[in-house]
Amino acid sequence: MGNFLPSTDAQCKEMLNVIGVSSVGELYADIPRAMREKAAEAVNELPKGVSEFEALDAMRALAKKNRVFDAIFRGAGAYWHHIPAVVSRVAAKEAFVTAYTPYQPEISQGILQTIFEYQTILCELTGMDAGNASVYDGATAAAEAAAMCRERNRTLTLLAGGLNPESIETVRTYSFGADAEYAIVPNKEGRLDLDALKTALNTGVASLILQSPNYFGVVEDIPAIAELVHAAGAKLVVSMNPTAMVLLRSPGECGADVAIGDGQPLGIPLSYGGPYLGFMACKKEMIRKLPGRIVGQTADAAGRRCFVLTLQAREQHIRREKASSNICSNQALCALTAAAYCSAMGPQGMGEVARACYDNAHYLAAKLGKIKGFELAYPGAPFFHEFVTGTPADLTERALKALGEKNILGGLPVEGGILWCATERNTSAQIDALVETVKAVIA
Amino acid sequence: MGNFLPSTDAQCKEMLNVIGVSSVGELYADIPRAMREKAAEAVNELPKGVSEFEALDAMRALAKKNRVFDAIFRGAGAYWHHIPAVVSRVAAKEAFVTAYTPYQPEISQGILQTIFEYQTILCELTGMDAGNASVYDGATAAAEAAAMCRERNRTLTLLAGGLNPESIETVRTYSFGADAEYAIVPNKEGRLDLDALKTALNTGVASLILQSPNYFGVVEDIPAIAELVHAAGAKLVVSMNPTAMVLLRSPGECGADVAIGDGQPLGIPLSYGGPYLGFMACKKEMIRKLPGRIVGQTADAAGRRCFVLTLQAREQHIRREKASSNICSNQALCALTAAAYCSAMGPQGMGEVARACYDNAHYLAAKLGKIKGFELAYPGAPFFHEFVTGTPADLTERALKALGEKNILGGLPVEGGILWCATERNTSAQIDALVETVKAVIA
Amino acid sequence: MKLSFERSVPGRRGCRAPQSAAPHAAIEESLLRKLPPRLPELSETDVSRHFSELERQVYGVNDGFYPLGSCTMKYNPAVNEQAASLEGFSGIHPLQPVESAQGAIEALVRAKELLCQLVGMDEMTFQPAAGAHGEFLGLLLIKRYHEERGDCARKKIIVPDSAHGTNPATASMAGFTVINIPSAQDGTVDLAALRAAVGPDTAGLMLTNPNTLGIFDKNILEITDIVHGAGGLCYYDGANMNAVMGAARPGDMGFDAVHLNLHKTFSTPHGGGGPGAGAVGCKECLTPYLPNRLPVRLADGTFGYADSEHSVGRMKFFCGNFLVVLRALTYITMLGGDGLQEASENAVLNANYLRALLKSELPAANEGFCMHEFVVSLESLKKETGVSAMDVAKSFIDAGMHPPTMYFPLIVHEALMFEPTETEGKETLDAAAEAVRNILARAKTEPEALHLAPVTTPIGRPDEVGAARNPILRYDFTEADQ
Amino acid sequence: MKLSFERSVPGRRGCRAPQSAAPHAAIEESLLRKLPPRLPELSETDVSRHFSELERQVYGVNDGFYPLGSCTMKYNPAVNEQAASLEGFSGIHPLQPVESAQGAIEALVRAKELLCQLVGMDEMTFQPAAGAHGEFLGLLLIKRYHEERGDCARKKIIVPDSAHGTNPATASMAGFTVINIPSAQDGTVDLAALRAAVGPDTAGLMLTNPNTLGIFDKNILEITDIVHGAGGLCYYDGANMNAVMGAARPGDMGFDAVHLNLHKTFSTPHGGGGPGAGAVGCKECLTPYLPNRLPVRLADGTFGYADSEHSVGRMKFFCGNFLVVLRALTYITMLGGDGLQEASENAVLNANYLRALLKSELPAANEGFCMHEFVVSLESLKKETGVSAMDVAKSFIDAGMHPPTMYFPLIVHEALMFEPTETEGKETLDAAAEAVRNILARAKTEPEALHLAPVTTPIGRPDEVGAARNPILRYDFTEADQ
Ligand SMILES: Cc1ncc(COP(=O)(O)O)c(C=O)c1O
Ligand SMILES: Cc1ncc(COP(=O)(O)O)c(C=O)c1O
Repeated sequence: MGNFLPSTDAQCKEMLNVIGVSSVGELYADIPRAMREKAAEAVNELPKGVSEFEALDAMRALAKKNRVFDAIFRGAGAYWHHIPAVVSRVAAKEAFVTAYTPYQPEISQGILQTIFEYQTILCELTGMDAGNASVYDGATAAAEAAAMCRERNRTLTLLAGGLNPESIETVRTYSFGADAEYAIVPNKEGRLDLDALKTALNTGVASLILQSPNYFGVVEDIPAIAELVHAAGAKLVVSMNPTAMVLLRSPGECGADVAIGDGQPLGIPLSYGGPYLGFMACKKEMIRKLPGRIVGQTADAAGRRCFVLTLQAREQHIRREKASSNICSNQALCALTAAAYCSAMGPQGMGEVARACYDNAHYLAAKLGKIKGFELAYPGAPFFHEFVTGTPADLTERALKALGEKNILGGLPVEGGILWCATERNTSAQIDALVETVKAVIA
Repeated sequence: MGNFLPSTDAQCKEMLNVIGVSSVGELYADIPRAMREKAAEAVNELPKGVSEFEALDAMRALAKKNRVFDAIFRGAGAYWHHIPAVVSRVAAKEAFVTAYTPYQPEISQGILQTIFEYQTILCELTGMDAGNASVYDGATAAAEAAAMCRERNRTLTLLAGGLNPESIETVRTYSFGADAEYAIVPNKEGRLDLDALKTALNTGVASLILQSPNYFGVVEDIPAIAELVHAAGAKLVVSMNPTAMVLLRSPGECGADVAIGDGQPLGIPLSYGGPYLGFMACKKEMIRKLPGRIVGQTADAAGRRCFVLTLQAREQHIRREKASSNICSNQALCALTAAAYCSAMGPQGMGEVARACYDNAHYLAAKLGKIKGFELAYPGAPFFHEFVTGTPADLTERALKALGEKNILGGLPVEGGILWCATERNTSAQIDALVETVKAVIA
Repeated sequence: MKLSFERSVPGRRGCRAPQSAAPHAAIEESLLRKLPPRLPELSETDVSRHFSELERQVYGVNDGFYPLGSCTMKYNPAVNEQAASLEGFSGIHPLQPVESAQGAIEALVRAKELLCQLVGMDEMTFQPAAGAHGEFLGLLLIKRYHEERGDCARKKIIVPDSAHGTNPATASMAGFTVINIPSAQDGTVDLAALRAAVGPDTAGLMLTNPNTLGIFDKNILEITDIVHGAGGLCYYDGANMNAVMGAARPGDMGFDAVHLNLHKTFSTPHGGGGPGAGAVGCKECLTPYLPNRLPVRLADGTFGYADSEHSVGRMKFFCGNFLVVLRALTYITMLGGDGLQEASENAVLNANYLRALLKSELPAANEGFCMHEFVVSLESLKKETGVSAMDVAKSFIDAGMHPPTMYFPLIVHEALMFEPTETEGKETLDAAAEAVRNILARAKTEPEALHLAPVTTPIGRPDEVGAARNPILRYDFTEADQ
Repeated sequence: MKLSFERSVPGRRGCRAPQSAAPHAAIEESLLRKLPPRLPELSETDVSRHFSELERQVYGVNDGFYPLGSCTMKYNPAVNEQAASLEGFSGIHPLQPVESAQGAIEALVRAKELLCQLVGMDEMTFQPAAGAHGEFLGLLLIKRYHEERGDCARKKIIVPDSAHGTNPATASMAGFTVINIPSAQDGTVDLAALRAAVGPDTAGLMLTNPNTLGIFDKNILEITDIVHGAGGLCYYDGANMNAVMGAARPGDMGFDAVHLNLHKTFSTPHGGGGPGAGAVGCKECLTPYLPNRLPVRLADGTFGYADSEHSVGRMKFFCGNFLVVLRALTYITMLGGDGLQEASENAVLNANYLRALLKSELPAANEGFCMHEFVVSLESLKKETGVSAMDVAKSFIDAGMHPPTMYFPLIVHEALMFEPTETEGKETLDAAAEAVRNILARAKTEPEALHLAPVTTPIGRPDEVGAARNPILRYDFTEADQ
């Protein structure tokens, strides 16, 4: 069924003839008969094929069962940004979409060069020396970073309390695999507790994974933390939202050894959580510890500049059980999308986006903060485009419900309140509507 | 404003230097000062530019003010078909979208070949010898056909009463331009009145423009009409829905001299009426009278097959006031879309669509026809996928309103009833829902 | 490359239609098609590859510089396409009730209000599908105007010899006699010739300003005065509006009707030759004759359509090329009045810059500055070296760019017409000038080589004469059977 | 071609952000970035052209045959992309309330039910983002299983030497010791070696069947029995599932867990290297350990998520690569059980046909029939002519096709691995065979020429050794300043 089997019956017959069998069944002779019959029965019980139109209609019906909010004030790892139309068009170009990993550089320069450009952009944003071609997402980037920082005698990974809880869970899962230890350094007033950090740092610590702005929106004092971590001989991994990097000091400027994060804000739609883009960049010294695909510049025999997958000696297809990571397929098209986004926006456009996020979030915080029950949880702490109001649970529920009725997705309920987010898409009209709605709930 | 002026201020200054002026204003020196000031004032009163996001949002807001029906049972010149995804993707390929008329064949073979393929497909569907690269739509195709059939002593155009009324109006407008006469041959019981035709045919008649299936859905007896028309020395122009051509005898098979129509059903979205695709094809003898762009096959000096715009001696850029038509820009991308549609569906797929249209419409007619007030207006007359029920005006209004409440777009109110249409997209569940709703109105 | 018919495999099938659950209905045998159409039989894989291969043989604006004069091949914002593909626009039926299409009609009304303001007209229709179609409507308006006033002797339309071919062709289609008047030495309208041409038989004048030489006719008010003085009306071919947004309004120049090529000035893509849209605006005197189904803002704030019993009639189905208008509206909304003005200014700047770069090598067809485009003549090059405008244009292809328009306007010999548009950066213009310089240098040293250009394309120059002499307009299936 | 940074013009600007109407908020100076990132400064025209030029230097499935073994480069229906771009899917937030995402969760549940049935598993998660990620989860399930049973000595994972590199790499990542076992002469698992390898320290076996040689291991039930008998579990690398849909279910082969590469078998596009999705299915014994946020059908007919306190934990953010799963669901819905079975049958047919065509020229690495792919060895060609598998692969490019996979699996010398997939027509396979024949003929007459292939591409073979020795991993801006 479907229009994806080009061979006609006549052609199939010819082909079988050339092979020297009379039916496809003969080709399956190695499969035990009972096993084949069972499999055939099983597919028989699946729904039959339908036309493209019917399949699409079924998907449309599912899509309609989801609510597309008119305004989204929720972040927590997934951000509602405008995606320039040219970016979507670039990312939909058929050859980009249908090619695979550029194993054959002669017919893949377009993809290789894009990744090289992406790596460069990533270095510029993070202030690092080298980046890889992507890992699955921000959470696995954290787990991979933990792994790349471990050394023979330093195996403990410290996780900042402000790290996205899903990242923490992911590092925990990977650590279970690696039989490695991890410990959480708690927060104090929304930021990493430096005293607790000092206590936690010992000679067994491989790295600290810090998020800034952290999960609660607060900008951490990365330089101070870097000093402590480095003094203890450990590595500092900083996870940062790429939009924030345009405005705030980059991980590199702040002394991080590895910068990681999720590139979703760079032109990738919300998509109910995926596919997104895990990015990783590091200082020169750590390049050969980076996992994943890496593209490098070289030349052909005629001296023409070109690009190839490089440093493959780190990878699974060469090193097998000794590889630095098992990653193979990654998020290449998302990396291409991010490169296109940064190219289409340019430094000015991205600066404007960052600034609008900052201003809108602060406007929202100022307005919300004045409402009883919506006071800022960490007043005075610097934040970028997310912040927490210390809202009690019952009020949280009522406020979010009231907003939902206006087709506004409010902030995320977290421990101790609501985690709000505003981006350049949240117009002040939307913010005002939100604030009015919340006020009405209180009244 | 907007990101479409690449020159930076510094570059502009350099450029002005090279030109030898100090401001762009000097370049406008030929424009009378008062005129310039008035124009500047006028643009000043226009809204200021906004970001892409805001512009798109404004368009989204407009789009939301339109109602997208869950099911459409209205045709009358615009048909609700499924468009294979691959067709939309092909039609969105950037070079196809952004190139212009292939004046430079060496870098336009992709477009030229597509049109050549389109012309061939058109000939196959219509049963004709040659087609042009498109005219604006089905209505202007009728007007152009009337013009191409006129001869020195034969200038009267007969229009069948079953021709789409908007086509009739268009021919009338063009005739006003050409200072040419036209006359309408009335229908009888939903089909062309052959006696009236006989009466109307005289030595001054240039052509009869006949639509079949006609506006009321009824299949005309084209061979019989062709005989009469030809006997009178006139030409027969047949307008036919391309979907119907796959199932029913083609204009060519029926003896038409010119076949025309609108190609919208071939993969072009409803789009509130446009852009659509006017097609024109004719017998060999009339090729040099065809208006519009035509692509022909030829070869380069090395003997490689290639394609070019040809027979340009008919056209405005060569012949100016003596040209056969003034058409310049046409509906090229729609022609490409139609070619992609026919290629993606193939003869089998198109046959299935035609058959599903036929079956669904007959199912609908059978069910509706049994409801009081919804009896078929032309019982026994053969039809394809449209038909008229002889519904009184007040009942029409109530039925359409009730359907609207179920988000179903019912048939079009026409003189004497409702003109219904069903396509392959109208599932029997939709048809049953329609019938139930109508029944409820009656009850 | 292969034609789709040559890729076809008998019995291979493409997209399936949904099976109808309705019972199979009978069809009278005599109505049935006898010969099935020989459409290509392809899989979706084949279709994807076929059109990918075809696209790779097309040069679009996305591939580089496209200075095709008179065609305004500006870069079209990608967002236009997104707006046009919103289901609320692409999925609605032209005959659905007005209440259910308020957004669509509002879009038309907004576009018309903005554009009327921009060009100084009172009313506008979007029914015409292209510039030429708009011209036709414009002349019908003029025809009806005179007719309704009983002024029936006005059968002549004056057209300067620099006009685009559609102008005279349109005048003929509208039943007028075309009076061609020669241009003055400097390329503008020869006022004396115009005065001599007008009279009681003058229905009107068709003019584009800036004209096809890229010159803004500084006598424009006098020109329109002369025509009006003789009782004629003035029609503005707006194809060159990209030069003068915010700088001059046709309405203020004295024109009574105008068409705008939305696919040129207002940035809707050209689609390999269309679809476009030829919005027609007019002054109040012509408003009653506009086509029916005129989108209007109603007193109650909703939107609807208005008819007039004086209308010249319908130009085509429904409301014109709606999605093209929508793209234009998106563009205008994004740019705003200020952005449109800047666009024109930069178009003029770019054209003058390129012209200045080329000045020493290529004599421009006229003195002074140009507007958004300019014409050069290669007549002396041709005489000296035998290298023609065509040769130079084809060599441009080998330099990786789309050639300028060749041999237009007809009044300039060996003409090349460059229209860089505002969306090109300085470096592109520099590269183009460099390419021209190289070509001209080669013209002197190896003229024969240029006769063979282009050499970097999949095919060389096609035999166009042969194509017209022995037209092959469709695939010949019998060929394949041999 | 130029890098975006080389196209950049200082001060040129791209897309604008909406200006915030909110008041400008103060920022502490010390928080501010000091050095602005040197991103490319481009206009939208530049962006469009840059990526158009880049796309023209990519060979995709839309350009022709792509028999890259082990990667299942089938044609991906365009409708998948349409479904994934519906706003109801692409525009929803992963943390929006379950009630407002019923369609999304239903999609996940449907996909899981269909796929479980197809592979004979009891439960499935879509959290892993790719095959390797799925393998990792699979081994963690096994690890937790043994742990929870207090069976803590099971630290070894058996992997045949024909396995994909991700298998051993994954086993290491999951904290296991890898026991590589050699394949039997015929490429299948050496039962004796397996028996020797298993024991009380065996955590499990990782196997793909058909294996990377394209052979269905007919002893599969014995194999899984041996492992189970020793107390280990069996993990199925489902990357080769495209061979056996409707013909054999991993569950019936005795496997306890499986990952499916949705981007291979289930037709979601490869995106130049990703994103994919590595759905992991398992038998009931492992279900409690699956990641939390498991999409489930609730008793009241609605959809939600289930957690388990035994879960090994989360693999990544949210619910995995949701839009990839959605594409797979679209595909499965369209094809249906019958279509999936036909797809596998045709994949097997195509592979055997191409193999048969090549048989006389190229010794297949094994006897008998193959499944959806096959491996040939060019060892003797290399010896005779000096022409390597690499040379032949690169020559394939000059014939207009994507090369097969080279030098994999590692156990075959000078290996080329062909996987034609079911979406190719006979004529494509014929052309590929013809191309191979021509290349082999040239290998005998002009071997040196093949060392230089490809010659029809914008670049020749890059210096990969130099690239790794002296890594240049980002653009050097100082270069440009010189
Ligand atoms: C000056 C001028 N007038 C009229 C036209 C005709 O416009 P269209 O091609 O849209 O019919 C053109 C387009 O080529 C033109 O350049
Ligand atoms: C046999 C086999 N196993 C596992 C994998 C890994 O899958 P992925 O690339 O999705 O991580 C691959 C893909 O290359 C494969 O071919």
